[in-house]
Amino acid sequence: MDIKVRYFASLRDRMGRSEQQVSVDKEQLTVADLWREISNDPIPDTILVAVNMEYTDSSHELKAGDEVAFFPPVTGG
Amino acid sequence: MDIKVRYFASLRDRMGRSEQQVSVDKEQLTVADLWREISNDPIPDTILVAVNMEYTDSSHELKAGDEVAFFPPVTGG
Amino acid sequence: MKVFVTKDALDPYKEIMAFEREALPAGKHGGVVSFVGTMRDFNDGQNVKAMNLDYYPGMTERHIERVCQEAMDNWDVMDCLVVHRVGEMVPTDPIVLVAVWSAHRKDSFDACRYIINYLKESAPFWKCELTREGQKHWVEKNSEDPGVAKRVERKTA
Amino acid sequence: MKVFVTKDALDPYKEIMAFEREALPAGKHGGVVSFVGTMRDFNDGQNVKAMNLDYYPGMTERHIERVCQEAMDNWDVMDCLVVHRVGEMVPTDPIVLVAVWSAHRKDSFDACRYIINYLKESAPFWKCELTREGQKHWVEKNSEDPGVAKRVERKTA
Repeated sequence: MDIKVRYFASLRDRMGRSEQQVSVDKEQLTVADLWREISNDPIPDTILVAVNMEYTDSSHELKAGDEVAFFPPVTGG
Repeated sequence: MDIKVRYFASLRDRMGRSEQQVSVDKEQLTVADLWREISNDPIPDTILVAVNMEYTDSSHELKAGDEVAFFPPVTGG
Repeated sequence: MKVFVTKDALDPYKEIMAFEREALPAGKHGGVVSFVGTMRDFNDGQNVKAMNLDYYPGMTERHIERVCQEAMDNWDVMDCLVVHRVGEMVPTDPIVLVAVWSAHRKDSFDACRYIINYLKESAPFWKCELTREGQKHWVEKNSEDPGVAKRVERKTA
Repeated sequence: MKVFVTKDALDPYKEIMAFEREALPAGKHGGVVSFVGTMRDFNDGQNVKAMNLDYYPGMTERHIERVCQEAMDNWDVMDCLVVHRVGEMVPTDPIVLVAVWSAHRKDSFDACRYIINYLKESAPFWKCELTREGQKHWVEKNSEDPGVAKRVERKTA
């Protein structure tokens, strides 16, 4: 399945990009699985995740076409 | 003693004027005494009084040059 | 602190911007809370076309200033501005503006609410409705309290 | 309800007046409470010259709109406007505007405070300080809470 992945704030700097398309040849994929596809490091403790712009957690089951965003804790405006 | 008397809102309409100078040939004068000089009616229950722009009551002892204002309960802005 | 009463049409946001430029040091306040009160349509009495607001020049300003000072003593507020319209006004006219600047928004909110509650409930103003036939009707209020006793309530209202 | 995020300089009172003209029926609201947040001087770090505020286009607006809707459901509010600046900004720049219209001022105050508390504490924004030497420093916040758990506190804060 194809997933669009986005990074914000310090995580964008760390990942060296603001977004990427990830294609995974699997039927089932959680957010945690996705993270293993994009990074060799463990998922940082404080990192938040949103799927299709809604907060969720790393056990969330993804479906094709989802937009997944990883970002540090928000600071407010 | 000379006293400046002012009326506001419905009381101004009722008194037919917005202010008047009252000269009273007395050494001591309360607000209640002053009212008897200016009106034959008893002082209306709800009427508020201010002397020199501070709220007070009818027992207040006046002195020459005071500005006394009578008005109905305030409605706020 | 600036408090004034005016018979002229009120442009509230122009007043806020002008006061902020003149009176506030740049870069020190974190925010400003403002309340702008507007004259509503008359609900009871289709016959009423306008309102005339009476006040006691000198006393009205003095008592509003005192309440602004109370607000500045009670909360961590940098400055405040109050402008109140008087005289004849019609629905949609802005009537009153309260603006409070502070470093922290909680203080601005509390102080602004305190001041507007005083203005709306206890400040020396008298409302008079004007009918289409040209008659005056003074609004009556069953309150013997000129404003002092309500202070505590205003704080939490 | 109108919520938008902009990289352009923010003229908050112009936005309030324009929205009131366009969206509010004349003579129905009794008042509008607004909060305008301004970027303060930097207290810690004389070396910081500006701030860059990052956001998640689409998600940020969606979550702000949701909180505005909560405010409109919880209080008797006629309409509300939120404008938030993002990108690079310097001290004295207006950053955020919240304006809430209602028939009764208490509802406007409560709803406006609810919305700005959300924006300041939990909305999806990320602050980055920019030093005079051109370095970036992302502000860290020790919060695992994306905003949901603080709802009740915000109501009374």
